[in-house]
Amino acid sequence: MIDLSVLLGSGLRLKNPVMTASGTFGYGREYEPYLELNKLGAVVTKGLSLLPKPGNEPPRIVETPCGMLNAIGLENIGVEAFLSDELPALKAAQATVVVNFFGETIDEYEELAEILDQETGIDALEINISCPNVKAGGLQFGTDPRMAASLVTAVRRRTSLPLITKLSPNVTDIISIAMAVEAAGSDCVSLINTLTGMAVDLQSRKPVLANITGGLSGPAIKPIALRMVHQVARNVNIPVIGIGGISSTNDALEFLLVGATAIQVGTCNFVNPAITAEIAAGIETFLHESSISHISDFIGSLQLA
Amino acid sequence: MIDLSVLLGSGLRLKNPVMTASGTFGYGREYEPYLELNKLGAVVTKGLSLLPKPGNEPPRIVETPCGMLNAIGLENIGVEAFLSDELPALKAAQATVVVNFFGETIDEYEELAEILDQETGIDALEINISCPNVKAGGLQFGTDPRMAASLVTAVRRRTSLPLITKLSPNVTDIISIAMAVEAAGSDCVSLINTLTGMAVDLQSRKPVLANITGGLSGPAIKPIALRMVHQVARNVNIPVIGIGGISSTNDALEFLLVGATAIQVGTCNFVNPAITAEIAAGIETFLHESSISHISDFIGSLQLA
Amino acid sequence: MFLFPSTVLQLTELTPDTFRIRLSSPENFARQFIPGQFVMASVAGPSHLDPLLKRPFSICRLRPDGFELLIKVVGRGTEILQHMAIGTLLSLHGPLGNGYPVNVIGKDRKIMLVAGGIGIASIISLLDYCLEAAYPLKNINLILGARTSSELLYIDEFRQLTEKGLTLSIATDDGSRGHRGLVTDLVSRQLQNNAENNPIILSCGPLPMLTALGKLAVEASCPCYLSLESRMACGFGVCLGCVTRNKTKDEKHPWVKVCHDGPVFDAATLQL
Amino acid sequence: MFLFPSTVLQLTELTPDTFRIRLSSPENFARQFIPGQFVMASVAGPSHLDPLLKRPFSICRLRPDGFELLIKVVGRGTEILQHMAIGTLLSLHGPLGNGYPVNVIGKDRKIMLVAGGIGIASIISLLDYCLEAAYPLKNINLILGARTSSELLYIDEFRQLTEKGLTLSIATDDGSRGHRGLVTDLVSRQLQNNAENNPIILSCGPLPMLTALGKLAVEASCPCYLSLESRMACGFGVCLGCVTRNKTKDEKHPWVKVCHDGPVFDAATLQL
Ligand SMILES: Cc1cc2nc3c(=O)[nH]c(=O)nc-3n(C[C@H](O)[C@H](O)[C@H](O)COP(=O)(O)OP(=O)(O)OC[C@H]3O[C@@H](n4cnc5c(N)ncnc54)[C@H](O)[C@@H]3O)c2cc1C
Ligand SMILES: Cc1cc2nc3c(=O)[nH]c(=O)nc-3n(C[C@H](O)[C@H](O)[C@H](O)COP(=O)(O)OP(=O)(O)OC[C@H]3O[C@@H](n4cnc5c(N)ncnc54)[C@H](O)[C@@H]3O)c2cc1C
Ligand SMILES: Cc1cc2nc3c(=O)[nH]c(=O)nc-3n(C[C@H](O)[C@H](O)[C@H](O)COP(=O)(O)O)c2cc1C
Ligand SMILES: Cc1cc2nc3c(=O)[nH]c(=O)nc-3n(C[C@H](O)[C@H](O)[C@H](O)COP(=O)(O)O)c2cc1C
Ligand code: FES
Ligand code: FES
Repeated sequence: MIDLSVLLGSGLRLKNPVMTASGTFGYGREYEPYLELNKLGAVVTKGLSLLPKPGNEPPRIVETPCGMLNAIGLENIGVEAFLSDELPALKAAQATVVVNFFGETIDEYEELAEILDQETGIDALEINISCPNVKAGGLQFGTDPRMAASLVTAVRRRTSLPLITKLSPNVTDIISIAMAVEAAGSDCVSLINTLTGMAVDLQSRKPVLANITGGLSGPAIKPIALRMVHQVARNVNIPVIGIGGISSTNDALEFLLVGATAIQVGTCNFVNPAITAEIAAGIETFLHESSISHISDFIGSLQLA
Repeated sequence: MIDLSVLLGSGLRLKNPVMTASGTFGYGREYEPYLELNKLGAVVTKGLSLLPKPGNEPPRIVETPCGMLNAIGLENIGVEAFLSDELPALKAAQATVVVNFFGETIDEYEELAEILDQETGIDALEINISCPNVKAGGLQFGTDPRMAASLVTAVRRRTSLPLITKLSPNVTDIISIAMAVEAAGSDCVSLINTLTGMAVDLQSRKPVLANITGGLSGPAIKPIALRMVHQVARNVNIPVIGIGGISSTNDALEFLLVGATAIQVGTCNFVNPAITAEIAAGIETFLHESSISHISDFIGSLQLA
Repeated sequence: MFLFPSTVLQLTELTPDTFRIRLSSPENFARQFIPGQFVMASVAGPSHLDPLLKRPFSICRLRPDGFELLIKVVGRGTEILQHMAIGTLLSLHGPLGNGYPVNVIGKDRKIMLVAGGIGIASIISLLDYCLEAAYPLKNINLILGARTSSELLYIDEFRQLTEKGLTLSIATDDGSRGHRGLVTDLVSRQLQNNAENNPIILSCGPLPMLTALGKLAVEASCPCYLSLESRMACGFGVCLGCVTRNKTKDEKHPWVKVCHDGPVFDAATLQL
Repeated sequence: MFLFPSTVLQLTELTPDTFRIRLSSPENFARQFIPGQFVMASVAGPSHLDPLLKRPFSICRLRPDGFELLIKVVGRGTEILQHMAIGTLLSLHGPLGNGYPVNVIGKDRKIMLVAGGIGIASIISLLDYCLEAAYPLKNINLILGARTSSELLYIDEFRQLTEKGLTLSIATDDGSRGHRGLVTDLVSRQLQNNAENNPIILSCGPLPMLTALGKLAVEASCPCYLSLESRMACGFGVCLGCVTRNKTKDEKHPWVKVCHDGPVFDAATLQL
């Protein structure tokens, strides 16, 4: 028997390292025709806000070389509807549930953390800090170590659930941000969120996306994500979750190799809705064939010299 | 007759907006079997340093989804050999020549600028600021607006040649860096250089590149480059040169549309050595079919509302 | 709904930029299928990561060994499909979407099917359904629009059905066949001529046509169902990429998903 | 050297993971060709941007209508080529590289050709050259290595040449044909047996084999030329991606480019 389980901070043990990336897996239920939710390490929900959000005008997506841009605009049903309409199904499926959430002010983040903390059936929280801080003039929480740290400190006070902070890659120095949120009490960091990009249409001479810019995801960004995960994993003492362009078992293994304790699959869920289950099985096969009985022996085993 | 010529600052008129990206076109001569160098807007040389540089150990390159990573390590023949062995051929071919250069200290940059300034046959200089500043502990010149500005100020004093500053995309806020080098006297900015990435090999459990990390280029990065060029073009008053993943006439036109005055083709020169000439011809055809007689009427004509 | 590897069984060029492709399907595929539904189809083989996303195509026709798509080449993905070798394996997902409201189309009802361009693919699936279910052909009015006569697809087949009672009208932009002008000119005329016996309209085609049709239907107070297109990443309701505005919804959350709530919508609910 | 669209004329499976592909070439291609040179070949069609880079392959054999490559499937690009339809257009660049030093191989000289695995592709081009130029076959000693006998390619053809004087020796890892062990065992034995009449060694194969061979050649003081592989982006000397260390060069600039200065190098200059 191969032990695929991983520990994300003290409180959260996943049965395997394969998670879904927020915003690419709906609220989980939508994938039940394709796989068993409780065969995954964890299901991460679409990012929730206090109140429902309509998101951006369409067009919201466009394909790019080996990737896509999205400007969904954080559309979601709001925390209340999630708790009443969606969480019960996740519980019934015995899924490990990570709730991704965001706000426009620290207060909003805090309020959400408090609400979610009181609920049973939620195994961890993931804070999305790639959101504009309206009080700081729209600067993203995630682009400044101090702003990121004060957000995490505030949220940390409101919940005892394992806390994952999801980092933005659109920064000069992602290590400093990871270290700041570690110091502020985050149990874990996950990275990367999308890189800001743009597409234009030559016929209409307009941006393709109504929002002008959007977030780049998919295999195109994998090398950048892998580099950032490698750098962060070597500079923090909390577990790192690797995200970005994972499209195969080998991709997932590469992130584990550079030091990710778990991984999240995003865009490729759209292309193959069963991919997370396939990757979980693929990792087991790989470890078996490599005669590695504990996944922890493989994680971070990259040789640098 | 369609006027394809563009003005890069006051001193430099290119016959068309298609340039080659540094490090992907050798010293120019290597491409003579595939195209006429004087049919291009300009030839940008491999980045030069004061003394020849050996560059990194192999492996130096690896393919990634829709792109590649390189860690050549700025190998070059040094300015002296360039002037004696390479520049004459470029002159003979009547190419418009832009010399890309870099140093490890501001002094080195200055010395190089002075040497190049004295030479005939060089039409402009491109400063690569994505290089570690050894005096500042290896921090890249290009990641800090003040450091970038002092470098450009220093170089500006040593040369009256048109000065292009080539920006790094590995930053939180590329606009502030573009504005800083504009204020410091750069005639032009070119962007983007490569994004830092990484690849690993599961068999050997080692990084693929001897240097561990490398620079990501190719179509994968186009959406990021296009976004940055769009943002910078709207925030500076000097011409912007768009670079990043251009693989076709349409890609080039997209950069012009968002406000680039000229473009550079990099990685795709490897795939199709004749591509720059094909794009120059393609742009002409497009303008003709769109009944646009001056390319300046197309540049920056993106409609935002 | 299935996620399955599908073999390219046949590929037939119909015009220089449209083709028919026959694909294999799992056993119960036909049983689940509702006319107007679509599949998401991979266009890159397993060794290519680009183009990354699957593409949506209406299931045009069920076949004993699978089904057919009717595809117009407009970009990279459709170009790759056009040159696909027989025997190639595609990754398919479907049938997806709601399909036409076949339950509300009574057999005694006048049915107006309106297809613009490649929208015929979706309309054929509905016509096949009506034939199969033995709807009286005299109740069915098929109106086709195309740029020019050479782009009218399956026209001989439709002609033969007119002998069994089908009404067929044609509009081309250049007047090379039928009415010179828009398909909506024909619809408008026919609605006026039959003001007392309003049909149910079902349509698929370019957005401007659908918009005009929706307005005509409101004026004539006919029920009208339109099959929309949208850029899609997932095709099954999870990416929220394909939304369009819906009048009946809360202004705070005005969207419906074309892939999941549609692609077929009651025109009265759409903000066109 | 040409940059040209090339048609896939024929594709023949030789083993489950090796195949021969015949490609069309421009008129003067054969005239420019030196054995040991290679082409860079696109593996993605014009509608795919991935895999992005062209791949290097030795030109194995000239043919009246083009040339042949011999390819082993090891990854995405070679897998795509393996399933390419006849008539597909590839974008090609070549012949590239220096090729074997045919000028220095005198007709009265003993020639030892050593091929490991798919390295046979390059060695065949040299053997063809020698046959064409009427080198005496009795001077040629062909030594082949493979993992197992089923992976030995073109073996019947080589057997026939032994009747005209060619010396053929075979090593397989599993001993299923010829010597059980390494090809270098055979080389070493033959060099010892013929110490007075040293051959010129020309070889292509996996790096460990070439390294061992280079050492044997130094010991026996034979001239030895090795065709190297390297990761390549451009194939024509501009990306500086494919470098390898060269002993004869300045320590400040120790590199040679495998694509441009090679792929064939005098073993004495390499740091293996
Ligand atoms: C439910 C549904 C059913 C469909 N059924 C069919 C069918 O039966 N037959 C058929 O031929 N086509 C059908 N389509 C359209 C088909 O999906 C597109 O033509 C196809 O995805 C284009 O892929 P491509 O890679 O060739 O084009 P791309 O290279 O992706 O794009 C080509 C051009 O089309 C534009 N474009 C692409 N997608 C959209 C979009 N959704 N909205 C607006 N512009 C767009 C791009 O900007 C570009 O100009 C259907 C679409 C939907 C949503
Ligand atoms: C001058 C030259 C001539 C060649 N001639 C032939 C030939 O005649 N026939 C033939 O079958 N092959 C030949 N090769 C090798 C061939 O180029 C590669 O097998 C091919 O590029 C692999 O492409 P791929 O997309 O299938 O593999 P990829 O998916 O790119 O890689 C597959 C595996 O190979 C590894 N790999 C890829 N390239 C290299 C490399 N250069 N060095 C080390 N590891 C690498 C990767 O890490 C991976 O594990 C030649 C190479 C060179 C440089
Ligand atoms: C359509 C879409 C919606 C997304 N929504 C969210 C979100 O609500 N919250 C969040 O933290 N990340 C969101 N992301 C980012 C992903 O979770 C992930 O970090 C990113 O896509 C990179 O992974 P990938 O390359 O595997 O897609 C979204 C991504 C996509 C493509
Ligand atoms: C192999 C290689 C070498 C490069 N060397 C240099 C260099 O010497 N100086 C420089 O400013 N940029 C260098 N670059 C960056 C390119 O000029 C260009 O900015 C980058 O590759 C993005 O463009 P692309 O996507 O079209 O390749 C190099 C890029 C590659 C791929
Ligand atoms: S295409 Fe993803 S929700 Fe409709
Ligand atoms: S492959 Fe580019 S220099 Fe050799």
